[in-house]
Amino acid sequence: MNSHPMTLVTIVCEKLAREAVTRLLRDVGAHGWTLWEVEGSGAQGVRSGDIPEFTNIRVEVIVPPAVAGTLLARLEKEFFKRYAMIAYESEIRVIRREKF
Amino acid sequence: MNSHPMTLVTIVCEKLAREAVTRLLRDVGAHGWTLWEVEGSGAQGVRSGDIPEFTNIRVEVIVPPAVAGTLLARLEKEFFKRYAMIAYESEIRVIRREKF
Amino acid sequence: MNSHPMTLVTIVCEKLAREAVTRLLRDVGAHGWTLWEVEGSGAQGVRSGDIPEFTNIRVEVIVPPAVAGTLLARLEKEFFKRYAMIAYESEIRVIRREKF
Amino acid sequence: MNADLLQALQANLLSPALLFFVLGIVATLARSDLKFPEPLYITLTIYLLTAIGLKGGAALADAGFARVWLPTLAGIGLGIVIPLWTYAALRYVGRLPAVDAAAICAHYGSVSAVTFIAATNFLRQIGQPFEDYATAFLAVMESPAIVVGVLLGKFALRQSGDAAPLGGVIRSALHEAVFGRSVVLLVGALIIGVLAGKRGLEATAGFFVTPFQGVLALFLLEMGMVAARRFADLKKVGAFLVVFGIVAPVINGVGGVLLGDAVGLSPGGAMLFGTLAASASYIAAPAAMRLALPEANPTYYLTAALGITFPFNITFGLPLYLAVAQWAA
Amino acid sequence: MNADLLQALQANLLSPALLFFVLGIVATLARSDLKFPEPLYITLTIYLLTAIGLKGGAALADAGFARVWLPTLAGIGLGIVIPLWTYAALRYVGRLPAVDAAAICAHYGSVSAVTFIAATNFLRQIGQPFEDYATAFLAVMESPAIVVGVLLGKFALRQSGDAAPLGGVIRSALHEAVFGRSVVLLVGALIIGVLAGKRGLEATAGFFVTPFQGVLALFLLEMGMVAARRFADLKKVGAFLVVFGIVAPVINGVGGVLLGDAVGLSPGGAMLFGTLAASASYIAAPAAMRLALPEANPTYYLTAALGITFPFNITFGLPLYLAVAQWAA
Amino acid sequence: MNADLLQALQANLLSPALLFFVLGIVATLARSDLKFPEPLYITLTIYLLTAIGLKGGAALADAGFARVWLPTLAGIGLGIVIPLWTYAALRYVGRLPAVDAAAICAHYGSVSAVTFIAATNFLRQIGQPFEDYATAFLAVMESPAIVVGVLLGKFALRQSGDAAPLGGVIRSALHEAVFGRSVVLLVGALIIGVLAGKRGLEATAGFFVTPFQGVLALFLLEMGMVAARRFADLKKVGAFLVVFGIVAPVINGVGGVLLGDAVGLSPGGAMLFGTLAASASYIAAPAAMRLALPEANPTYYLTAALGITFPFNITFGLPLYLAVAQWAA
Ligand SMILES: Nc1ncnc2c1ncn2[C@@H]1O[C@H](COP(=O)(O)O)[C@@H](O)[C@H]1O
Ligand SMILES: Nc1ncnc2c1ncn2[C@@H]1O[C@H](COP(=O)(O)O)[C@@H](O)[C@H]1O
Ligand SMILES: Nc1ncnc2c1ncn2[C@@H]1O[C@H](COP(=O)(O)O)[C@@H](O)[C@H]1O
Ligand code: NA
Ligand code: NA
Ligand code: NA
Repeated sequence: MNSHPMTLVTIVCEKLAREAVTRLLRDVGAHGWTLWEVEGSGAQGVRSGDIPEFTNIRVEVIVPPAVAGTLLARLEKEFFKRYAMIAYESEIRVIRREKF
Repeated sequence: MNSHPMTLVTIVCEKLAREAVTRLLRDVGAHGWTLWEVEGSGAQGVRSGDIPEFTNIRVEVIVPPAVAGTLLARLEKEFFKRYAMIAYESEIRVIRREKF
Repeated sequence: MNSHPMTLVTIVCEKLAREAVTRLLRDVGAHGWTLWEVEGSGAQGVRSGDIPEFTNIRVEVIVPPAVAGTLLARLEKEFFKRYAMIAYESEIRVIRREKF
Repeated sequence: MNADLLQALQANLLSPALLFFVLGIVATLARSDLKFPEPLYITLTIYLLTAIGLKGGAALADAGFARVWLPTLAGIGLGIVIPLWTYAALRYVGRLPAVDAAAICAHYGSVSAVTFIAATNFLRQIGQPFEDYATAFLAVMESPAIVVGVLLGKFALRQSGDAAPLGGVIRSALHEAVFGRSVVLLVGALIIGVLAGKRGLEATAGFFVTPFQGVLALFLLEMGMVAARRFADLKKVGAFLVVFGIVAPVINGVGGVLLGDAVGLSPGGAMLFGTLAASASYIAAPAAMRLALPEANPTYYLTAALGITFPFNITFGLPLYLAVAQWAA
Repeated sequence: MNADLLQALQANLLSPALLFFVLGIVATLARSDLKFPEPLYITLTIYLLTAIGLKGGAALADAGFARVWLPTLAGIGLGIVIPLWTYAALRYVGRLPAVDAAAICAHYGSVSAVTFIAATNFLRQIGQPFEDYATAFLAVMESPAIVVGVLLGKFALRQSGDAAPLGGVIRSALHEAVFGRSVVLLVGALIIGVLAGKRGLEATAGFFVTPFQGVLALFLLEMGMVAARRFADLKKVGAFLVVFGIVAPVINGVGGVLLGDAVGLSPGGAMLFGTLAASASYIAAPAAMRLALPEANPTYYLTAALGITFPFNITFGLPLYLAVAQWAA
Repeated sequence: MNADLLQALQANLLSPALLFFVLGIVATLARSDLKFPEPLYITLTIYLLTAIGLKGGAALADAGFARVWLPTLAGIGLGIVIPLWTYAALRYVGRLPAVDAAAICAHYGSVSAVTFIAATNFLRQIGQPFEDYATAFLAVMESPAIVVGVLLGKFALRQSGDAAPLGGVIRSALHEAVFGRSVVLLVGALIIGVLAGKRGLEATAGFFVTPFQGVLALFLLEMGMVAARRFADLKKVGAFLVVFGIVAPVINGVGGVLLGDAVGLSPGGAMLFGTLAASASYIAAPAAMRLALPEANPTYYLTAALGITFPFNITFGLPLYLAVAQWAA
């Protein structure tokens, strides 16, 4: 069994940005994503997770390193000043390189 | 304080595979796991998270590197063609090496 | 676009420890956190996630490496023997270094 | 009869429950962001199953087992015969892979509680009496077909060389069929209904009876969304399965009605019996298949059961089965 | 009238619904760990919207469209006029950035279903009759102001050099305004109410009518917590917006009552009409703004709508609008 | 009395609520995949607490405080005495570590709202009248024992050298005891009941009264599963705690009944008073202990309160306490 390096990009943002974020993921060519609701606290206050206006989502997407770069650059340019949001990348290893 | 390298294996799969997956974790000798429900989109379509048939779970398990290898190999051999699923490994550092 | 190394500390613990943990995060100087509920299995049995007494939370906090050290040290000293809990750190890369 | 059928059809299609189902379909096709959270779906399921279980149990205690054993046996018989003939049709007419045919036939042999509930709702609405203990048939017809389907699938896999140990899988499928959440809730509530009797039901009627029809309407809103999401997969499953998803319930439904009539049920009861035969499981069966036959492609059985047969049954099927039952009586 | 107003105020403030709202505020200010899970919030929203939709639809079928078209048109008119004048006030008196003024005015031109429901609850409690089909006004007044607000905001952004293509954004805001979950539920249930009529409503009344007032009380407990959490942001939004959050609903409310009276509504109906005008959306509008005007700061509009106007309306506003309606009649 | 006891026992064990509790136990022991989502559990808790609070408050307004202050004081007294004697028993007979004894005694001195509700349900079922304002005793008995337990535990930790500052911990335990979600809901609803009175209760009765018994049944299904999951830990906690989990409630229950009788309650009211004394908290107390005494092992107190005492009380305890109350009267 061989595992291959790939990049995991994680986005935590307000739920109301959901459509904009998943559209962006499609745009940059991601083959899938995983998403769930979370509570959070940050520069823009506590997001308590009890009504949709004050809930965050956490989106994870596995992409080749180059795509990760594009994705983060577009997040920085188009999203960071508009939405309550953080994003980061980390190195992971997957089995089926061709899937991502 | 010393922290020790360990491997985190993450599995995202359809909820109906839950029993099969946790049984496998026991089999390969993991001492614990953490699990929650997520939505997802991938090769096998959108999993909308509103009814159990169309929900994903995300399972995380911390194991020594060797166990991670076995686990991923068995996932590839026995699970990947049967279930909607992805799995990957990443490096983390823990405090209590003996716990995992 | 430049991304900067930062440390992600992940804590999985019983929900009833929530206040104690978020207070500690404030104490060590974290600027934010992300949190959600999970099920788990570990040395202290299965935590089934159906009533608050038997639910876990998973807390993620992004901090500079030095703060991560302090945080883990205090978790080890003050929390590990009192609560059902695990904690680990991993390396990530963020865009806005100054935010964390 | 024709005029009756039309009238019944209209009464069904203009009931709040059906209209909410249509609203769910429309919302999904219009890409609305409306979505039920999973805990709400699970709560509604728990409510509906315990409510019909309780009512059925109290009716069962009233009727006595003497009047119930024959149709119950007939129901179990259907649960064995339906998967066998549908397997043959799927395999040899539809040319589906054996394991997929096995998984699908388990769904059609098993039953859909929500379809059954919609049927009782429909009968109540048009004032057609029926045996309240019919819930007992629902309870016994959930599992047999699942076991038959798993056995068919496992034998097929054997022949194609997959020598997985049969015992364990059968045991876990049986466990799922007997202790899966829908069976536990339904059978458990049925037994509670028998033990607590009419008095117990009355004490809890403000929760399990009064709001029942409204809760069903809300649930069908969600089911409309779930069904409509499968529409996108209709192309993937092919024309045969689409046709099968309508023809099979009609055959099973008419056969079920006639059998129900033969074992002595009233027209309303025979109609419910036929509805059970016509309905395809989409809770217990998919769970059991993912456990015991993960090789089968879920797109096939979920799309057929949820995207075709369920909508067909609750719109056109119900009035049709009633018309047959009234004609047979 | 003065004594009446006091009495009405007392009846409102001592109703279980209002007291639960206050309990929610107290719990939050006392830092209790009480919290509603989001699925419960969503469930309550779904329930309240479908329930008033159904009732309103059945009443609409009863009243006939002839009696409804004029006030409906008037409602749409308000949905266009209110955002225009409030935009001007926010921009030129309050000196808010154009995009924030646009986002806020959309909230005040649109409507809050929960405020409307609290108003019907209040009228029912004090025995004041009203037109049940008023829900139709609620339905048509949700969207126009959102479209106006987005247009105002986009033109402002244009002038400040942001040349994003307008078409796509308008289209998605329109889609949100027409197929957003609150509109789909309300309009869908309204149509179902029209189609299923009184008989359909009766069948499901055990769920959609009987428990309604209690569910509202529980929901207001949650809304009290949500509103109180915004109190911390009152300082951030500045004195002007705090004053605006009380003065704007009074002006809109009184104007709405008079317009309602002018188009022929009963005092109860005119009061509901005024309440709609006075209320500020906090479900549909924020969602549309985050989609179409993400540059606007949500702290402004959420704090104003949820933290000031909503509490003001359901405590002091309702009796006030009724007093005006009774005086005008 | 013996025949009465048997009859009462049977009425209790065959009520839907109890049967659902047993179903929950069976489902868990049979390893069914049935599970309530946490939001449903929280929703049911919120509902049950507000519903009994409202009813109790309305009854309180009716009865007047003159009739309530004496039993209320007696209840607070019990909340102080019970943790003291149970601490001594656990520490010196059971030889448990001091901090564990302190945590457990807090649970037994505090009260279980669900046990109380099951008791009112039982009395209503067998037609035994009782003081509806007994909910007020439930409200005041939740917190005192928690404070006593935390103090005992902290003194013990001090002596063993842990010199954590006491003030902060006491303050946060007090805060939890007064503003924890169960206390806020119960006391809040009680006050709302007093303020809104009978008229307010009637307006919301379709939600807070009509479905109440059925909701309780559903909740006990979940509680059966929760309790049964603790059975696996019975071995871990040792024989002493198992015996304690049955003997302590019997002693507290009988003592409570006699005290209730002495302060002038009717047999039904004295039985409820005894049930409160007998019951062990499993919502407020565990939360407070994890906050203020995290050194105590939760397996001990959760297993004793949830796995032993709760099932014992709602099955055999209730009829027993009633029998004592009838004998004492
Ligand atoms: N340092 C951090 N660690 C973990 N999550 C964070 C951190 N800062 C912000 N977040 C998450 O990102 C969301 C948006 O952040 P912000 O825009 O800073 O309010 C917050 O609600 C948190 O969920
Ligand atoms: N590239 C990806 N990034 C993140 N999650 C993914 C990705 N691809 C698939 N997934 C997750 O894995 C699940 C199963 O994937 P699949 O088998 O491709 O349908 C999906 O529902 C997603 O939750
Ligand atoms: N090896 C592991 N991998 C992933 N999660 C774990 C592991 N061990 C423990 N956990 C999580 O940490 C929680 C507390 O662990 P414990 O204190 O060992 O019971 C468990 O309920 C799990 O959610
Ligand atoms: Na069938
Ligand atoms: Na308005
Ligand atoms: Na007690």
